[in-house]
Amino acid sequence: MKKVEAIIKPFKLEDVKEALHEVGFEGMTVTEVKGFGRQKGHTEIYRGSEYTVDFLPKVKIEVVVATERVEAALNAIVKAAKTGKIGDGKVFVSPVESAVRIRTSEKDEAAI
Amino acid sequence: MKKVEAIIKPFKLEDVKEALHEVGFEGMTVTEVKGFGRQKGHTEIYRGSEYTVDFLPKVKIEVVVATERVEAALNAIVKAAKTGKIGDGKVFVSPVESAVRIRTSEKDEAAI
Amino acid sequence: MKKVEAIIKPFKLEDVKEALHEVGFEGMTVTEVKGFGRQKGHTEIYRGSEYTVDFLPKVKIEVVVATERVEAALNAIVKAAKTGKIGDGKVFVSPVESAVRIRTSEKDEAAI
Amino acid sequence: MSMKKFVLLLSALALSFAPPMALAQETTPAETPATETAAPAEETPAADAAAPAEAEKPTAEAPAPAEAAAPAAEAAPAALDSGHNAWQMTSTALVLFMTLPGLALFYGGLVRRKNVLSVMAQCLGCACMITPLWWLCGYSLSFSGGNAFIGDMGNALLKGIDVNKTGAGSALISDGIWVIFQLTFAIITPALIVGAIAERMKFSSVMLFILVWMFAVYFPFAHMVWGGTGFMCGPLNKLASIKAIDFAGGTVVHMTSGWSALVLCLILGKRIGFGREQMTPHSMVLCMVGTGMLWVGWYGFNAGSALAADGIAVTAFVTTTLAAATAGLVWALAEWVLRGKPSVLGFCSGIVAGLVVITPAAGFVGFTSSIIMGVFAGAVCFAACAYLKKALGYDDALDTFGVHGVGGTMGAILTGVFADPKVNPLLGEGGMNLMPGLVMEQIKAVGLTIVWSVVATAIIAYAIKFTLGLRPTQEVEQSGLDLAEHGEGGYEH
Amino acid sequence: MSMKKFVLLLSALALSFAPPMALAQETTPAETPATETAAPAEETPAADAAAPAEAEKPTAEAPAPAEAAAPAAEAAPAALDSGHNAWQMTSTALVLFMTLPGLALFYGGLVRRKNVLSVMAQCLGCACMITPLWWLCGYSLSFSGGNAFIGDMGNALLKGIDVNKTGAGSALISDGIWVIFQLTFAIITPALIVGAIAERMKFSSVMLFILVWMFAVYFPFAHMVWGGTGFMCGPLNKLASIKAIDFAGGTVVHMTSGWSALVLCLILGKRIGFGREQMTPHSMVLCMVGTGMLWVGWYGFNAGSALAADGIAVTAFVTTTLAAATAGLVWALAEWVLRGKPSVLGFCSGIVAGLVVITPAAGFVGFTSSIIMGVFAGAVCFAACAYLKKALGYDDALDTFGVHGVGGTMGAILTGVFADPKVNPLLGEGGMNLMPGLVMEQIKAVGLTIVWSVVATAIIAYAIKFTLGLRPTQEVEQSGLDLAEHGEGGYEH
Amino acid sequence: MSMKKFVLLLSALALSFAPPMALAQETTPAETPATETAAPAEETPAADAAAPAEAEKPTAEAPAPAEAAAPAAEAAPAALDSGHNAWQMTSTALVLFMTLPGLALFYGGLVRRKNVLSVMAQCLGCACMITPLWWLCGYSLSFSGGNAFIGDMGNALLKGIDVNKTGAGSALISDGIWVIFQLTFAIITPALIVGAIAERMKFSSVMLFILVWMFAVYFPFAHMVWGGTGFMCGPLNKLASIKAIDFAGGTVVHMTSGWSALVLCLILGKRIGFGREQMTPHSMVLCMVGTGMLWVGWYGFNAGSALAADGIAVTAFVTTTLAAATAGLVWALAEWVLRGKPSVLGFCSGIVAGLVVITPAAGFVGFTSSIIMGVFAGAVCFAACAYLKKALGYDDALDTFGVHGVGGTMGAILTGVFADPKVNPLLGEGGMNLMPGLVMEQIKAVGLTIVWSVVATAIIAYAIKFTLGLRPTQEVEQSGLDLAEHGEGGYEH
Ligand SMILES: Nc1ncnc2c1ncn2[C@@H]1O[C@H](COP(=O)(O)OP(=O)(O)O)[C@@H](O)[C@H]1O
Ligand SMILES: Nc1ncnc2c1ncn2[C@@H]1O[C@H](COP(=O)(O)OP(=O)(O)O)[C@@H](O)[C@H]1O
Ligand SMILES: Nc1ncnc2c1ncn2[C@@H]1O[C@H](COP(=O)(O)OP(=O)(O)O)[C@@H](O)[C@H]1O
Repeated sequence: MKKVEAIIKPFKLEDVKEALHEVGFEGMTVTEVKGFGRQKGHTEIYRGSEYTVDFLPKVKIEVVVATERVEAALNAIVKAAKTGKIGDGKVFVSPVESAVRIRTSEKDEAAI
Repeated sequence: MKKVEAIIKPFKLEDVKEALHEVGFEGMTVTEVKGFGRQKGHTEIYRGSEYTVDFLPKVKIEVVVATERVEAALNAIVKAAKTGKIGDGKVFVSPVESAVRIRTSEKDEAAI
Repeated sequence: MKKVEAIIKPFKLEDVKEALHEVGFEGMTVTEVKGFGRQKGHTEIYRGSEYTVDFLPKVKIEVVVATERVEAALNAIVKAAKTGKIGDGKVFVSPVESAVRIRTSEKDEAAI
Repeated sequence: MSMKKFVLLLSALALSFAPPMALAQETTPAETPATETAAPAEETPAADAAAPAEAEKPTAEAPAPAEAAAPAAEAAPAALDSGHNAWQMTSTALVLFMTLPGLALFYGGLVRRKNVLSVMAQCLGCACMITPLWWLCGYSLSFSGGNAFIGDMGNALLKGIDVNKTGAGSALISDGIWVIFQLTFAIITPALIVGAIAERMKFSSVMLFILVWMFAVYFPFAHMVWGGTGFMCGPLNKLASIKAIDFAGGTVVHMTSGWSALVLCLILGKRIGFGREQMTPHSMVLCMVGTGMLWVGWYGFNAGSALAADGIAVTAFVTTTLAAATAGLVWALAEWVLRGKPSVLGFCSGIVAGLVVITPAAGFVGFTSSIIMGVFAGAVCFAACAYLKKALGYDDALDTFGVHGVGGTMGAILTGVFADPKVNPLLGEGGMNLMPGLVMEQIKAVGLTIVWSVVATAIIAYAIKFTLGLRPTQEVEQSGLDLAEHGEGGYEH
Repeated sequence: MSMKKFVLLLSALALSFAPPMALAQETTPAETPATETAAPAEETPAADAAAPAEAEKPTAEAPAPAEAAAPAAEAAPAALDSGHNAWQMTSTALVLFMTLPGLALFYGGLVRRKNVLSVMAQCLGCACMITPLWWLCGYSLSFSGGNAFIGDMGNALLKGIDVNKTGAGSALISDGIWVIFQLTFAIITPALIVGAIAERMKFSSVMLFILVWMFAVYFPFAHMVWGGTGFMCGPLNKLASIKAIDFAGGTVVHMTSGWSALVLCLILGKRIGFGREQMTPHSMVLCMVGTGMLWVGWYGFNAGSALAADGIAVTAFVTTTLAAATAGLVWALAEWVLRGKPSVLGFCSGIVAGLVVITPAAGFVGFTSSIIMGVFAGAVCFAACAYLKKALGYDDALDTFGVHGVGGTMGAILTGVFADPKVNPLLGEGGMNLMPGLVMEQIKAVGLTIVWSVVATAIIAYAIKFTLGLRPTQEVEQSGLDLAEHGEGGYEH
Repeated sequence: MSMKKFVLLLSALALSFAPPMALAQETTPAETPATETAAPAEETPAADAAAPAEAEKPTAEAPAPAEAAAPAAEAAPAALDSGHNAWQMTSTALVLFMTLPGLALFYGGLVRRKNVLSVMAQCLGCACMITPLWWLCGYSLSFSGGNAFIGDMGNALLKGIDVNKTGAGSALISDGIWVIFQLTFAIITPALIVGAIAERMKFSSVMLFILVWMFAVYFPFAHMVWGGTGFMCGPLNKLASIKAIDFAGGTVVHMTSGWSALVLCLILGKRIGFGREQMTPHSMVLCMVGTGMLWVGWYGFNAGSALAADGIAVTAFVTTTLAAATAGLVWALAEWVLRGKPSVLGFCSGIVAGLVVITPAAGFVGFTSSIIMGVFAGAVCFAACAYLKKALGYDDALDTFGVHGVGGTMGAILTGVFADPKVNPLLGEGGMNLMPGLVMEQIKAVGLTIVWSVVATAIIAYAIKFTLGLRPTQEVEQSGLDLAEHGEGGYEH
């Protein structure tokens, strides 16, 4: 199994979720994160004090998938999340050795 | 070392924490996340506009453990987090190659 | 590629970010988390009811780096985040198998 | 585009009310001047007429026209009464409180987190822009002499307003506080429109729209309804073409803003993602806090419109309370029965609906009537927001039309139905004798208000659309107006 | 079950106060009718008695009984005074402000995030339900004629309430505003109970409980304490069995709600996870904001209870300020000394405790007495919340009992101790001569209030428990009442 | 240390104003006693002088000195007027509302999340500590007899304050409400200082500083400016050395707090991370809500300072409104032009600046003057916050100096420029004849206020610094004052 972890623009969450659903991924976990990268943050001015807010709000989606389905997940995410503008984000794939469904104690592929 | 990562129902956090303590795990990191899966979200109606909130608040617990103690952590979590109802969540295990304790620069097993 | 994942004290975020920048890491993702460990939480008293808040606010920084640059990232983080007091946190290193930049579909090292 | 069609349809519908108005307008030129030039002592409207019925205060609800009050003042100089004046100052503070922070919270809580400050900035912008405007010419255009439709520049720069004189508003309160009391109404009215167009209109365009709209709609309506020479000011103007009544602003405030809001939100178009994305209120807590403040502040609005701390003020106080609570209860019960759960937003919406509906009636109807009006308010506005909006599909973001447009219209008509000369003698034969045909007059007033508001708003909105533009870029809208337009976030990140 | 035992114990304790009451009750049937039927002119209570002492306002704190005021009004028709009436309207708005949004914020901030709307819905529900009820029969049962314990239906549907008449409340304010002023008290009282049972009671059961409780407890107490024929209305009823005094609601408001809250929370049981889970306030910021609003609104409550903008009102204004601040200081200092840190919740709790304790005394005691009462308020209520609750182990979620029950009881008794005829001549020989034995009368009133509240609440609570049920399912409680019961969340997710 | 130098520079600058003051002080010993001992009837200041001009209320803005009012009262006992008294109670409640929760929200929203409660605790602490202090001796030292600089202990424990008497403040309101009205000013003044030193001062040191500061600065200034024997009380004291005017507290409230805030924040030093870390407001929403409350409450502050619900009060009401809105507009426009975006904080800051600047002038200037003063307020305070602070580099966390120090100083001087005897006859020849040389008197008053505030604050601050210490440990400051100092967090974690 692999964990496919995508960092995307928040307003693309809905699209990515639907794209994943369409290729059969029902389960996923989403976290609100702050991203630093090439995309610039904005400047806020409060009564003359300037602050550069250098992070940008991003959303992290984690989907654990069977190894053979990594490609499908990856493609669905990339396609749905792309705007072509800087800051679209990344997808990382990393190994997962086992999985358990707490409710049933099912293991691995059966658990996800 | 392995990372044991559990996604559970928020109100089970206290129980899981205690269960982990009992089997000797003191350190862990907790994140508030949103979960999508088989468990259905709820519907909110605001003056006639219906919204299906399809995610559910979940809590993610991460514990990095020595490889031989994975089973102990896993069992403790599964036992404490189970309600038997849909949405109880998952536990994933993945490899961790090294660890450092920032304060002392201790490494690996000594660091966790 | 590796993921370098650090759990640090929130007020050290700025320092760690700068340290990483200095050694050439521009991209990273930051999450607010709660940490449990040896460091004690505090006690709050509300009209006679005592509550021990046993977690502490921490910040998790994730940087995906080329394998050969792990050491550089690790050192930068440890140096910047250290206060020498309990609760400084940990750094974990784990494998990442592939990466994609959503905007350009660049892969792996080129993507990070 | 269905939106365009809808606007056309609406304008058509609106214009169908126009003929009788047009007729009425034709007849006025002849009559109106007479009021101004002659206005012989024995015709002095409300001031004398109401006097026997209610000795302590000549006007029961609205300003004695300046020209009428002046001679009266000479004969028996009306003294500033400390109690009435105290109540008027309190009321004025309460009405400002309705906008800042009441409405800002009510609306601010209902938008998404990324737009909360934009709504607040628009409320602040209304207060800060309209106040100097009011000083410059707004008050004068609304309340100084003029013809049946608009005042003149006689009080520009508040020239001639003397704090130690009375009569501009009523014979017992300072003319100065009357000016500011009316200002607070002029502030909240355009601020109400903000609810319909929330989350998707450029700040510059909002402010420009409001600036023009004040001249095109608000000042004329304040004059027509509450000015001594006003076209539809039944209580003060014996020569009014439409002898309608409006205690505290059913037409002037709620209908003008509600109908303008509908048209503007149609021309503006829907929010990106409307119907597809979650657009739930980001903080029902703020919304509830704003509701409480609106209710409390509304006592200044309604009971303050008596322009005295007298029995009529108390009537308004009681009816306002009864209608608000009843409508809140009815809305929540409707939700409970039809949707399974009574919500905080339901209570809040009902309360505001009740307050809107009772506004034109507050000092004219009896206690039990106000309960009945509250029931209507809760039920009809609930239906408008829950079903009508869905059926027609416009994006009235925070239901300004559903509550203020529908509620204001219904309230104006029901005021005609429930008005009672025993409650307010000004309505009766001893007063201005307004009862015969009152419902029809109210309907005429409603019609004129709809036509005028719809047409004026459409013109202004299209003019801005094709010049400055109405909407921000898609990216700005999606990332939120707060950061893009104001350089701030509502909450620390 | 220890809870059951505790309730029994409490009822037993409560009933131990009963005998003297029972006696008192027995004697009244003979006397009370006399008040109603005969009530000869020279016996007309407060109205005349107080007149010489304070010429401008006959009643110093409470309603002149309708029947007494009527004939007086014929002789010398009391005119609506604009200043007094203005203050009464302001006060009424302020007391509503205490509930919406004051109390809603104070309580809402103290619960967990998942239950913030449920508390607000209960406050809104009180306002929206009790208002039409007040119109229907509540006012009438509280203040219209009747016997020593309850009014009659003479003013049902507010029949007979004339805004241009005075005398129902005092001789100088409109009867209409008196009705609504009293309504705002009837709204906040049950809303206070919400604090004790927060986070674990079904909305339907809360509303049903309150509905019945109004008839069983509130209307009788409003009548007994402030009605001209009331059983323990010392200032107005020469024939009162208990000649107690209660300026603004120590017994009627704080004791009834506080003791009922204790019993209800005992019968209801503890929150799931009580003592084990973190149940820290989700927003001390909201709580602090609510506290500020409560303090400001309380001026309407206390100084408004003078029913005039006179010297007594000013006395109440001053004592309210002094007691609130002093109690806030004392509570925070107690925390500082005993716990190491002065907390915002400590300041807020102390302020509210001070306001509660001074409520029955506000217009009866001197300045320095109010400082002393503030010290008691801060110290004793702090101890009740910090130690007593822990020792007894009940789950009074937001300390309604610790603050309103304990504070109200202490305040009622201290009022007897510190009442001063030089401050309020009504108490003295020129007035109703209430000073002799006043402390004992206050203790009797306290006893009757406790017994009545405890018994009535126990009966209603058990009745609902065994029919509709009191608590939601465990799952609902754990996931929070907001979503489950109202279909909304307090904040965007 | 550049900070030290700055303080020295400031003190030097301050002392450069001193010589004329010193002179003035020398001359007073001879004159002041005369006021107290002799004060012959025909010299009785304001009370009589203003009488013909404004029959209904002797004093136009400030207290009739107790000794002057007393004999007058005997001759023709001034009765408590219900309307004026009602307005004074309302105003008092409004001014308390400014601090709790107005200022607490305004400041609380501007700090970082981890310090929100510390700011609120300091506001609560002011209210709870100063109230009993006021009862103990504060009121007396401010307003009871005494010499030109400070009162005496004649009214300690509020001895001699009779709610049924008038004259302490004005001839028509109860002495009791005058005491509490003034208390609310004494509460908010030190609370304003909190803004400058936010996020980095120990709670114990804050409270101790304020306690001493009240004696060293506030009580003397209240006495000097508003006391009948006061050193610079032009309107009441014919023998005043500086014949300055200050309607509602430009010097007493805003300048003392603003200049003290500057000095204290210099001595205290910058926040850790200042200029390096993000220190953005944690909730502009709270800040905006606080602004609305401040604006509304300020009507009590300014119009309440008329001490009557009369024409002067209405003047103050109007000018307050016009200045606030205009300044808000100007500040936001300045941002729009110079920074690209109008911000909510810009509107809010401008509104507060406008309110500050109009405060000393509110009842003395005409409508159009108030618009001009609003323009100055918005432009100059914007420049002070946006450029001056940056240039000098001090860490005035929430811009207390930039708004209250700069705005208060400018307002005091502009009051001299725009004061108009046609607006307030007290200024004219029929009154106290204060117009000749008024600007120079205002500048003297400004100078004395700066010198006194700067010197007194420097002494107290250094004294505390070297004993109790001013700042918490670095760890406490970094983790936030809320948890460390109050054991609570502002929001659930
Ligand atoms: N090396 C990295 N490790 C972890 N997260 C990264 C890394 N580089 C970028 N990110 C995340 O991806 C987001 C987008 O990256 P950015 O460089 O701004 O644009 P782009 O994805 O278009 O190259 C960042 O905001 C950050 O959250
Ligand atoms: N494939 C997955 N990858 C990551 N997280 C998942 C995945 N499937 C489920 N989850 C997480 O587990 C939670 C519970 O899953 P769900 O399907 O609702 O119930 P159950 O765990 O009982 O099967 C989800 O809310 C989501 O957070
Ligand atoms: N085994 C672990 N797995 C994951 N996170 C851990 C683990 N142990 C500690 N942490 C994280 O590191 C933080 C610091 O650990 P702690 O034991 O308090 O101090 P120190 O890092 O100085 O040893 C914790 O708050 C927690 O977030």
